[in-house]
Amino acid sequence: MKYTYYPGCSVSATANLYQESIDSVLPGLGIELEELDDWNCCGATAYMSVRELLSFAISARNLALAEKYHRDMVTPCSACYLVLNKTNRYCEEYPDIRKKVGQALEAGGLNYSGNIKVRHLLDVVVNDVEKEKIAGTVKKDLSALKVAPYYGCQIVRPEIGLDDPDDPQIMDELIRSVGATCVDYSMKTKCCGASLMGTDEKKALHLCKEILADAERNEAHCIITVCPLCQMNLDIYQSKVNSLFGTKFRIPVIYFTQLIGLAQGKSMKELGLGRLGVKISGEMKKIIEGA
Amino acid sequence: MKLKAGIYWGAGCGGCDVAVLDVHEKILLVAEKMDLLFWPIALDFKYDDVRAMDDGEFDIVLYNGAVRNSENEEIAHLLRQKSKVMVALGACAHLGGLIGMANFHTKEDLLKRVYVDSESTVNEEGTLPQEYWEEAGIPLELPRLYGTVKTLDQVVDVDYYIPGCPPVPEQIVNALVAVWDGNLPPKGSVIGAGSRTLCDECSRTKEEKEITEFKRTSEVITDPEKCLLEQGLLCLGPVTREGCGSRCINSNVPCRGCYGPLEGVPDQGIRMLSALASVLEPKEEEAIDELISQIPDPLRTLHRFSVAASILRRKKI
Amino acid sequence: MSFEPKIVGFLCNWCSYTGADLAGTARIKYSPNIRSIRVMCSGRIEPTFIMKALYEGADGVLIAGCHPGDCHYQEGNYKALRRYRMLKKVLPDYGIDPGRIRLEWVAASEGEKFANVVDDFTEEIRNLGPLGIKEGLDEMMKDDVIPHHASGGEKGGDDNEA
Amino acid sequence: MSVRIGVYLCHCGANIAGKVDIDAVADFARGLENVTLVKDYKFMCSDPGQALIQKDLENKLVDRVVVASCSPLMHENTFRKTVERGGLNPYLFTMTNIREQCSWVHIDSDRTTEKAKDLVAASVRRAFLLEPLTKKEVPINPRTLVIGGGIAGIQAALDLAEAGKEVVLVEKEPSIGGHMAKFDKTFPTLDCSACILTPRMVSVGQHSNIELMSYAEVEDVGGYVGNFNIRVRKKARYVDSELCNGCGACWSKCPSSRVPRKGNVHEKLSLGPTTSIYMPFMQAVPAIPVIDRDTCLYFKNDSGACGICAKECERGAIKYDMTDEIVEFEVGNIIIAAGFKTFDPAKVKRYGYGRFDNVMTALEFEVMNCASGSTGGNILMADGSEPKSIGIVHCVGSRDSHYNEHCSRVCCMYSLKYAHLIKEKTDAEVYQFYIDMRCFGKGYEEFYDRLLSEDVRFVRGKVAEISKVPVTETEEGKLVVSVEDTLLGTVRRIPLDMVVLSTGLEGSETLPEIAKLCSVSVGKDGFLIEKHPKLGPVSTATDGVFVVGGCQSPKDIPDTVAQASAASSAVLSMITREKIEIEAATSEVDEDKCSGCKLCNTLCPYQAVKFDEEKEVSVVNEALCKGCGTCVAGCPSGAISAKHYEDRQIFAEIEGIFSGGL
Repeated sequence: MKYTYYPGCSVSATANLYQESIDSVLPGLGIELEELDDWNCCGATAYMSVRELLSFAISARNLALAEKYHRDMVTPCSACYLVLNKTNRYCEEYPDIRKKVGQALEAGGLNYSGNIKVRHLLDVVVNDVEKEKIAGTVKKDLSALKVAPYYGCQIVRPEIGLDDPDDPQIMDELIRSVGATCVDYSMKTKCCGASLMGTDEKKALHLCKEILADAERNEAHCIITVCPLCQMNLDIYQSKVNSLFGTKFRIPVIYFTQLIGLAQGKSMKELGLGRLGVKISGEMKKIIEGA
Repeated sequence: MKLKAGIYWGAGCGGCDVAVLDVHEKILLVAEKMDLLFWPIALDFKYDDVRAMDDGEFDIVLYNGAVRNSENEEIAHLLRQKSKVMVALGACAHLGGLIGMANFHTKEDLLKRVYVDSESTVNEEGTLPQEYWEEAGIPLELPRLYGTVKTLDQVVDVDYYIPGCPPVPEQIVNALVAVWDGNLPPKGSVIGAGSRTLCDECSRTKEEKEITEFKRTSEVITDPEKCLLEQGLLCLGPVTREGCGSRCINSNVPCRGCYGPLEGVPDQGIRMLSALASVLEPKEEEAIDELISQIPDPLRTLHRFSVAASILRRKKI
Repeated sequence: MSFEPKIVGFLCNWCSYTGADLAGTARIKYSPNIRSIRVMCSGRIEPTFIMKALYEGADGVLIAGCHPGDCHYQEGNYKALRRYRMLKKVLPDYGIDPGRIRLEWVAASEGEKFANVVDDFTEEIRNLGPLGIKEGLDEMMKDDVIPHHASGGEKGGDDNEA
Repeated sequence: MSVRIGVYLCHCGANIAGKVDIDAVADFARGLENVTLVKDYKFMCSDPGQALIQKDLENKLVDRVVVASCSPLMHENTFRKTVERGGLNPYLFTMTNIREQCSWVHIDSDRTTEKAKDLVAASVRRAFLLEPLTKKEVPINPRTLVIGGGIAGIQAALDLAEAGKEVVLVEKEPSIGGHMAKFDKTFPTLDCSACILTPRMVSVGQHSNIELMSYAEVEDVGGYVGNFNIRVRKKARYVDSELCNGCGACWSKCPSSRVPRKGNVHEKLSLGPTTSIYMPFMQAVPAIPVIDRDTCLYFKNDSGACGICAKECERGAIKYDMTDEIVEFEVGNIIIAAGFKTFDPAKVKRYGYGRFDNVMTALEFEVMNCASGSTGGNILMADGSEPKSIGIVHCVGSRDSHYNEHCSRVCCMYSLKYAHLIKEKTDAEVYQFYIDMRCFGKGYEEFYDRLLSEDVRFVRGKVAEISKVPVTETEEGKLVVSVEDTLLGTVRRIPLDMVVLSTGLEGSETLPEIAKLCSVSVGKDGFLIEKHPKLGPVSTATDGVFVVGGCQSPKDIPDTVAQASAASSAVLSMITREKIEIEAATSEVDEDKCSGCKLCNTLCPYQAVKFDEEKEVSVVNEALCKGCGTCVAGCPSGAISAKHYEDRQIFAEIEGIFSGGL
């Protein structure tokens, strides 16, 4: 199975550990990614709220570039997934947006026809790869490992239709298919504050505190997520949450691809797990090494 | 005293005349009871012989073939004048038959197609047959080709109709027997056929109809037990008078409607259109249109034998 | 003066005829080119009626029934729709523009819609011009007679205008 | 004897004469074939106008009548009666609409007069071909079938039985009583539901005119108004109703249970005994237990392992080998009182029903409040402790474009009732989350005011989510309701011990099937469609079939009882008439022409034209036929004719329109 790969800016920079785990895990699952050449930033949700039309044009450029591959485009990042899908949808529903975006792209010698489907990496791993295939690659027994699936608020938006907006199960299934235990995590779709962390840190920290508190209450050893921004907010700022609210959270926040890697017996280093804000230690470390 | 009978061949294929011969040995019964005084295909009598007869001298005249040119019409009038009972024999005289299909075209198109465009013809100058021509002082005449094919009863008053293409030989004999026995149904009725449609005679099992697809005979191996319409074949049995013995249906081919409609049905083709459309399964417009598009040429299939007798009679040019 | 088309309407008793009456009670004016015949259900309207109307001199035929789902007899209008679609398919073979027949769903409360449909349809038929099936037929068959020289020369085709 | 047609033109004051030249039309009509008399009058529908026609008929001047005036929908019946009084068959008369579809709607009077002439010519030609018809009459069977034994069915059955008419009441549950039997109190009077319902149930059980078939379902409805033949399947109870006296020995010793053993208080809620052989509730009518096959040990994989109830029963009433019983009978009318079902809140994932304990539906809360219920009427949490704070969420599944758009009318009131019960039985805080308080009935608003004074906390806002995630200590272990309080303008998080979801009302599961059997239709909202929402709320488009109560639309008990009595009075009026006139203008098959192609059978939604196996032709059942004519237009052999709307009559009208008076 071959897809056009749209990495997005965070995966190639701050969240390169996500990329490392993708590179090490996906080939084993038969997923081949060919990076979209000359891709540009998708504008993310922030820019969309400032200059919508310009943001559509920028993200449509990627879609136009992807047309020559004639196949689905996959992105690991929730923000890119949301923005690229929204571009396709708005161009289809609002002819004048499409016309203006078309004019903009023509200036760059490109043509946007909107026939490229944009999918999230999680969707491809869970829906395109048979469960048995994933289970087949598992070498370590992680049944003792309790994992909290954190979807974030972007990939389960109703209009995209990837999964049930209130009670998604797609990542819960993945956890079970790699043999780990999935906890009943009520906060799985609550917002982590995203870019609010930069503008009103106190509010964002409060949101992150709730997400971490529910994980701790369910005795989860770690939280897995699909979005570089959620991972950063929950992992890097965990110490700030502790100092602000007096909590003592020590919950590692890793990517779902890293969990698969761990189950496949890959080394922490190879999966980029060495560079986490909250290191893997204590009981979780014992389980992983002991399995 | 022997009855005087005459058979004429108008615009038709001659199949009806052959049908008369097909009565085999019963022709002797006919010959015993009747003197055939006029039968251009079989006996050498001339028009003038008929003109010389008294009015109403023929006890019965069987006129087969439609009225397609001036000669057909002239002789139709002549025979009407000379006969007591005039019978329209066969689908062409009764409904216009296959000849009637010409009503979907203009006279000019037909002549051009036959005498100029037909594949095996070389006719650069495009010469067409003329009604009147003199060659070396000798007048040559051809009857005038009409622009519209007419049924016999659109030209003369017809006493009875024997339907079918061709009519079943026995039915012709039954009709003749009925004439010389004198017990004839009211004037203008169809004889030599049933009073119900083919479904009555047809032995296939019939269930409630709901058509989801149309097929052509070549596309389906039909179940000999089941009604053909229910198998997606456009069978005109429900709208066609019985009497032919289901010759087509019994050989797994849908009825084409040659025996014509029942009493009180003014237009066979449009009546079948109404019945057929009513039992199409889809309810939305697009799905209905898609289903209808599966019939290659609905109007000419429904009006194969009866366009000349339909309400509109011909294509509006 | 401009051609005044003659339109025959077949209205179903429960919805479209009542709707037409409502246009009356509301005194909504519309073109007088339509003459309507009341039937109990649009399912009662046979294509034969439509052909008969076209033959007798109608330039356009309007069929009106209840909106799908509202039929007083539950499904009559679906049959009307199916017959209408098939008739529309075959009319061109008769040399008749399918635009000359039109099916409209008119509810008992849609007096205004009925008036608009009649006006709109009248204009449409006015553009299509007169149909004149009967005259056309007589015109077409005018020269279908026995030619004067066919039988012995003097007796001509003109005296047997049967 | 030739036909003599009389044409009567109406001026209708200036309504017609103002635009149509009546005299011109009259002269024109005199010239029409077979027209022997033409008259015009200012108001044909007035008594003197009608007298004109009646006198001409009595003097035998005419034997067909054409009235050119207003729409037949207006006065066709009036003039039919006039013609009948004149001694002529009422169907030898036809109307020409030269007002609503002529004088009122056109501007140019010449062209309007031309149109009037064409229409009169059409009517005259139609009149020439009219045939006399007689209205058929069909006897009405005085027995009535009532489907559904809730309060609606009970009320209708009692009304009819009290009037001395036989009733068959079919109820699919083991006992009648419907939803009302599950209530503790009823709003707004707080009457004890059992106290006001049980007497009526008992009188149904004992009434000589009511044959009660409980634990039974209607399987087939054939025939037509006045003569429906019904087939009912009486499911096997495994208890012989003749022998059993309801002593209870059997369920007192029954070892297995029909409610989950280890479940918490809310999961084990039930009214009657929880054993596998059980009585639905103590005041059940008929007071006969029934065996729940799924949990009964005897029937479990047919082991026959147990048999205790049979041993315990001195009267030998327990019979394991009982089988379903099929009963067939005839009735004249059918009253459908199939009731409603409540919305399944599990669909609204955000409310956590089925995922969190202590989130319960309204019906479960009702059962918990019943004194004869498993909690003895005490309001308890799932773990059995007493709740300190309870929330009641309105409009769950109602007034919501994702689920049901309709308002279920009763939830606001029963929610108020719950608040009162909670305040009365416990000292818990009560929150009501509502969009609008709809207290429309008699005494309803007063009940609402009373609750306001019992310091129930009303929060106007639609509840967004119920979650278990505490943010503050006070939310620890609680159900946290997050709701936007539209009056305060803020989003609030309210921690509660228990939440009751006031679920809306929907048509019951069996409704679509019952609708199909009785050939009535189900609307988009899932309820049965009445003949007319305002003027025919309990009758339906199918004569002889009535709909009452929750199956027609959500309603409270007073409206349900009112509808039940309305339907029973309509049925009584049919029964007392003993006969019912059947539409005369139905279809008719000419059996000499019909060739049995069965094409027409598919076309009739009323199954009025059916293939007759002996005659091998299709036959029209005149009583079922509504006269729509769809089969007539579809019959390929032209064997079916539509009386009063025959093909030749319509052809004549078409020819008349274009005859221009020739």
